[in-house]
Amino acid sequence: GSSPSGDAAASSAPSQAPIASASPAEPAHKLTLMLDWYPNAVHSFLYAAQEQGYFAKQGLDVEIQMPADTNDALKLVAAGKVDLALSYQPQVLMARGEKIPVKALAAIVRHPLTHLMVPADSSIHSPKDLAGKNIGYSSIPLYEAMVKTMVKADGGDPDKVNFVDVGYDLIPAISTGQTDAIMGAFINHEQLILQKEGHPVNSIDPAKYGVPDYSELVLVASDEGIGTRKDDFGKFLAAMQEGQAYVQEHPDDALAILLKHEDATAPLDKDIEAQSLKVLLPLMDAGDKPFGYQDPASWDKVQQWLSDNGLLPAGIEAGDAFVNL
Amino acid sequence: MTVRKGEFVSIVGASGCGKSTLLKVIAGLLEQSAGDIRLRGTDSGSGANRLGHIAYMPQQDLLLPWRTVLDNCVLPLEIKGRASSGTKAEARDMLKRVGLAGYELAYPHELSGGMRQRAAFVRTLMNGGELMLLDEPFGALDAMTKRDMHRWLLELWGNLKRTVMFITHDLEEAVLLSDRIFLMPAGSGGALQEMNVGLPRPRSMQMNFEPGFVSLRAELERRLYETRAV
Amino acid sequence: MTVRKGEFVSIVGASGCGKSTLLKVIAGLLEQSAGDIRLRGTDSGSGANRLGHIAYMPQQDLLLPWRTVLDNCVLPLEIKGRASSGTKAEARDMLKRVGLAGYELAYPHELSGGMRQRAAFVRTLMNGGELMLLDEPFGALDAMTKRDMHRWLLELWGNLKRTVMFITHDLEEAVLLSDRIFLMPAGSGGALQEMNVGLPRPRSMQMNFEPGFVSLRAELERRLYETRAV
Amino acid sequence: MKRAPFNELIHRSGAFLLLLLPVLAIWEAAVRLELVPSFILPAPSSIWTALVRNAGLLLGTHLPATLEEVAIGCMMSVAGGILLGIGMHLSRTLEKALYPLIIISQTIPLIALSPIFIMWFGYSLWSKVAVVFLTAFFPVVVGVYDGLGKSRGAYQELLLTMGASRRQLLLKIGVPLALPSFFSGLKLTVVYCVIGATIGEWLGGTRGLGYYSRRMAGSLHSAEMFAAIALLSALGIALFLTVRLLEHQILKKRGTY
Amino acid sequence: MKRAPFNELIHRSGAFLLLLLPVLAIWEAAVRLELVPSFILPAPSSIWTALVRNAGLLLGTHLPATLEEVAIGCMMSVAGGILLGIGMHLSRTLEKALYPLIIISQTIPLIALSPIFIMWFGYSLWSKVAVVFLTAFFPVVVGVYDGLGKSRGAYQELLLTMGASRRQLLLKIGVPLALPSFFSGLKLTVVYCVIGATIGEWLGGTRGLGYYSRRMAGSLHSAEMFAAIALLSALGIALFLTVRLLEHQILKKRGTY
Ligand SMILES: Nc1ncnc2c1ncn2[C@@H]1O[C@H](COP(=O)(O)OP(=O)(O)OP(=O)(O)O)[C@@H](O)[C@H]1O
Ligand SMILES: Nc1ncnc2c1ncn2[C@@H]1O[C@H](COP(=O)(O)OP(=O)(O)OP(=O)(O)O)[C@@H](O)[C@H]1O
Ligand SMILES: [Mg+2]
Ligand SMILES: [Mg+2]
Repeated sequence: GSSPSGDAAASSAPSQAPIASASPAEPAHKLTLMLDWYPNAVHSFLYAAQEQGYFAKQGLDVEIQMPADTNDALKLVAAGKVDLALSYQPQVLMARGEKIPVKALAAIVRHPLTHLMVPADSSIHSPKDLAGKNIGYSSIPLYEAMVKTMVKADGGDPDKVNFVDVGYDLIPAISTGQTDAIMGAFINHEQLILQKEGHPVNSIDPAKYGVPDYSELVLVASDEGIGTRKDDFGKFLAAMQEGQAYVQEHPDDALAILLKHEDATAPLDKDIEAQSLKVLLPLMDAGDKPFGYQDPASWDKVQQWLSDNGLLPAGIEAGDAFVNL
Repeated sequence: MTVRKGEFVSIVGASGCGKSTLLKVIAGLLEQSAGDIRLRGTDSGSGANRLGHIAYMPQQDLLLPWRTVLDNCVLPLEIKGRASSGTKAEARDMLKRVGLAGYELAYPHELSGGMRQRAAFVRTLMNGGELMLLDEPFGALDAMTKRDMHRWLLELWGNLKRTVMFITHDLEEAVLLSDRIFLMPAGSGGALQEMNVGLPRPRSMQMNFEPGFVSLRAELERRLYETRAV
Repeated sequence: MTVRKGEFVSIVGASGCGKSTLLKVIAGLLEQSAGDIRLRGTDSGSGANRLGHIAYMPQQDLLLPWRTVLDNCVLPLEIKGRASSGTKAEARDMLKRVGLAGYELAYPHELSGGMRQRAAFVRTLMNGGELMLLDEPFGALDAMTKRDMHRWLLELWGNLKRTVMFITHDLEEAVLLSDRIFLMPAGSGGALQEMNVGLPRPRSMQMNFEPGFVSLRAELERRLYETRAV
Repeated sequence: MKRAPFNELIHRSGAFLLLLLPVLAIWEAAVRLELVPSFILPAPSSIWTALVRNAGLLLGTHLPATLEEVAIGCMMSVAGGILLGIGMHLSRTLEKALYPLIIISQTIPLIALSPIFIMWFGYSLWSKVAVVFLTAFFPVVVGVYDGLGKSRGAYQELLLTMGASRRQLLLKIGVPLALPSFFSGLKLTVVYCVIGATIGEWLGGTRGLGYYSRRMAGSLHSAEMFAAIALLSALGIALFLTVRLLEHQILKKRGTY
Repeated sequence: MKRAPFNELIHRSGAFLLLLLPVLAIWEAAVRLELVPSFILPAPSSIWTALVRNAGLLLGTHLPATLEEVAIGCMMSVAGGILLGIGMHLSRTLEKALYPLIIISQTIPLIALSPIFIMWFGYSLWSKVAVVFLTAFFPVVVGVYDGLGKSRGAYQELLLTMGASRRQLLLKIGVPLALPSFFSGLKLTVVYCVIGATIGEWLGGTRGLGYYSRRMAGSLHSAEMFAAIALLSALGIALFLTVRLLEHQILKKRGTY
């Protein structure tokens, strides 16, 4: 499923400006989407939309790609090499802080998946217990700020927390007892795997301890892309919503589509993904709003919190970082 | 020191007196610090101009160890871009003449010292060129083999009218082969001495014991001894 | 072929007849295919037993190119773990004897062919050992230098009563130095011939022109010629 | 002394396998005795099981993809390395300009460049080939450059008297003398090609043993991950042995020095 | 012809810097003209600015940490590589057993082994040193092994007649002949030490240029990331030039062949 970069570049070029109404006879409009990570349950709606023909119905030909590094998706969408990308809400704001012209189009997972995790038999029950303990995290300053906020909100002393950068290896860090807690693992992935491997962990939701209830996963496009391909993106959102509706109604079928797709190259663990989807579906639900809807208040809160923690330069407007098409 | 076309001159002198160095200068490998070198009467300028025009056989055989004897012998023609289908046959023929028939495909390390020397000699002959510089070409050969080489060299030289400059420590050899012999002084002080060999040609091995020959040889030895005592 | 203790024997023969190979076998580098080799009358067994007990000077000088002349000369004692403070002085002294004073710290590639040969000769002498095998040790030397070497070698040999086996193509040299001379046949068919040199010792260079000497030399030449014709 | 190349291979690998057994036994025991958690280092037996279970996918889909990248990347590394080495040997200016750039290319973590590769090459084969090249070309450069820089001693003088041009000196003496050094570099390069392909597949794409191993690592399927790595290692050893055999064949034919 | 080592260095790097200028100019222009987005490849000027702005942190905190890992890891790679090379040269059995294992170690992506390192060494200096070692030791092994395996020709025979032991043959002829090949390997090894330290720091830790670069990448600070990489490259070049100087000094002193 790889395509020469030329295709991606051409599809976002101005010459391919949106055509008012795409009749089925017209050739499908090509869109490339870069995931945040490799395909898993959270992406079921995309594969469902693909498989069920929702994209095709909208006259879209969507190609899904994977990044080398989570930040690559943001950079490449900003550079016009892909049209859409999945990223994290705080990351979008921080990207704007670095003059990377991207905007969120939709909130996919509306709540944090990154929880603080401690071994099930640990003496740590709430963030304030972390004083004097080692916390493993994956060299992302954002996670430092989250833990400090949590400890402070819980009445502890954030300066007494001992941070250990554990690079890529969150699971070994906690399962071999190198650290007392980890920050950066997902409740729908690492937690389930640790459980399965016999190292059950408890998770502590940062949103409950002073961290804004941010969206873990958002759909992102570049400012320029939104200018030139607004219509295609609108269609994409429509197909995406249809896909998510399908996942909600037929979670087992949707999962089967994902698993079948992945079997061709790298089979997924069926049990883990099924549990993962169960965890995810409520967190993706936008209630009475359509799937993907973004709440300006959430963006303001995240922007404020990032600024307070020195992760965002002044002058970054929350309103510039997202758009509800 | 002038060497006439078609002449055969020898250079003798104490070990380390600079004979090999002289040949290298003539071949164009080193630049002389004083004097100039004329080819056919015109100043040849820097040594680089002479490279490629003079056949040179170094004191060490310098056969390329990764090439067979035959491939070593055709190397000069390969370099000059004159290798043809007949080249190998010619080299084989010459190797046979020096008693190396059957060793064409051997590698140099499989040969005895004298055999390597003969192979290097063949390589030099293949070089062509009017002037041939030979640095102790037969030093590692026994008297018999050496005699065969002498005979062949004289024959070649007689036919082709090539000019030969020849370094040797074997005074008999020098007297037998040369028109003239140059004596190189050991120190930097002495001057080059010249000795004319007035013996008639064609010469043969039997001359070794003739009085003229013996006296020439003794004279040469005496003079050498003198240059050294200076 | 028996060589008595303290004897000086030469080996002559056509190029490629196997002289160097014979020396290598005696030194212990190669195993003989037939016959056995006795040292002091007892079978020395395999070649490996003889390694390290016999001083050997190869036909190529084989000076280690990354060592200075002096360091090359002390190598044998270094190997034997017998290098002492006096070793270098001794080597310097010997180098002076062979006319290499001032070249102690030169690298081999800076020496002329004959100088390298003399350095290798000094290295062999430094080796010690009762039996010395010399493979054309003076092949690249002029008559004068060679004579000096002869004188020195005879002197050493006379004093130390070392046994010497000597390969040469210079028949005068063979006659002058040896107690006995072995003629090696060229083909595999012929047998080793032996020739006794009955000349009185001490010998001098002047003998070269004495009738006894000249006739011995002529006889040797004739015999060599015969072995070849076989 | 003389053995056919194939027998030679059997002979060598046979001895290795014999010596591998105790290593595998200790490893297996360590995992079974839970001295090492199996999700960190799976037992050889479970790696083998994973290999067999996924044989179709591994050998049918991923191995060919990786082989293609390795083959093309390797050829480019060798060709590029030779050209760079010769170029730098011939021109001091080129050498001064290029050597630092080459070293810079070896000290930049490739992951930092991943967006650049994707920008330039997209998700095509070429982004992976580029990574293989960057990972693997350096040893050949050093091998060729150092090999050609060796003193050609008196041989050079001899050829000069025959009127040899610089090109001929290079071809007739430089290249034969440089071959051993070149082969040392080549052996390193072919091994690095394998890890280069692995890293290249991490940058994106949907096939290849490196891609597979990364995916399996993400879901903590250690046995599957190590099964892919075992295949990668086998590929590396095969490439190394091939070059070594070639080296022996070529250098053995020549006379010793 | 003769120049003091220090002048030589200035001379060389001067020429390089002169040649680097056009490259930097084109790069700067490409970024300014927005041919390349600055967040993917920042302009040299902004990298320089980032370097100067963070000089205290980079040079005071992170460079020393990386230098320590590189120094220890490099010494271990060289020492370990020499020992392995000599060991494999001396014993065919050892060679057959170890060579495949060494190649396997070079084809396993380090990321796959990182949990094992962490398990064994924790987040200490030693996990980084282990990564440096694994990344860098291989070229020295090949250099030493191939160098010692060179034909010693007739020199060996000569020394045998002097009664030389295997050890003496190795020391008196093997080692001098192996030096050029060893230095080729060493040049590769010191360069790979730098990337090894970078990767090692990614596996966890709190200091070092690799750690810093990854952290900056995580918060999308490209200029800072490349500033750290520039320092790493400079370190690599410095190590390379040092080895090269050493090589020239040692090999130059010896006679040519
Ligand atoms: N590469 C070199 N570097 C320095 N000195 C050298 C070099 N080559 C030769 N020499 C010196 O030049 C002098 C003359 O050497 P040359 O080889 O010309 O002597 P030669 O007359 O050929 O002696 P031989 O008869 O022993 O071969 C010697 O003293 C030697 O030490
Ligand atoms: N390494 C080798 N491999 C194969 N054959 C060899 C090898 N070395 C020598 N020979 C052969 O053995 C024979 C005897 O060689 P040797 O070197 O003993 O001759 P020699 O009598 O010393 O001759 P010279 O007087 O030319 O030095 C020669 O025919 C030679 O081709
Ligand atoms: Mg000479
Ligand atoms: Mg011989």
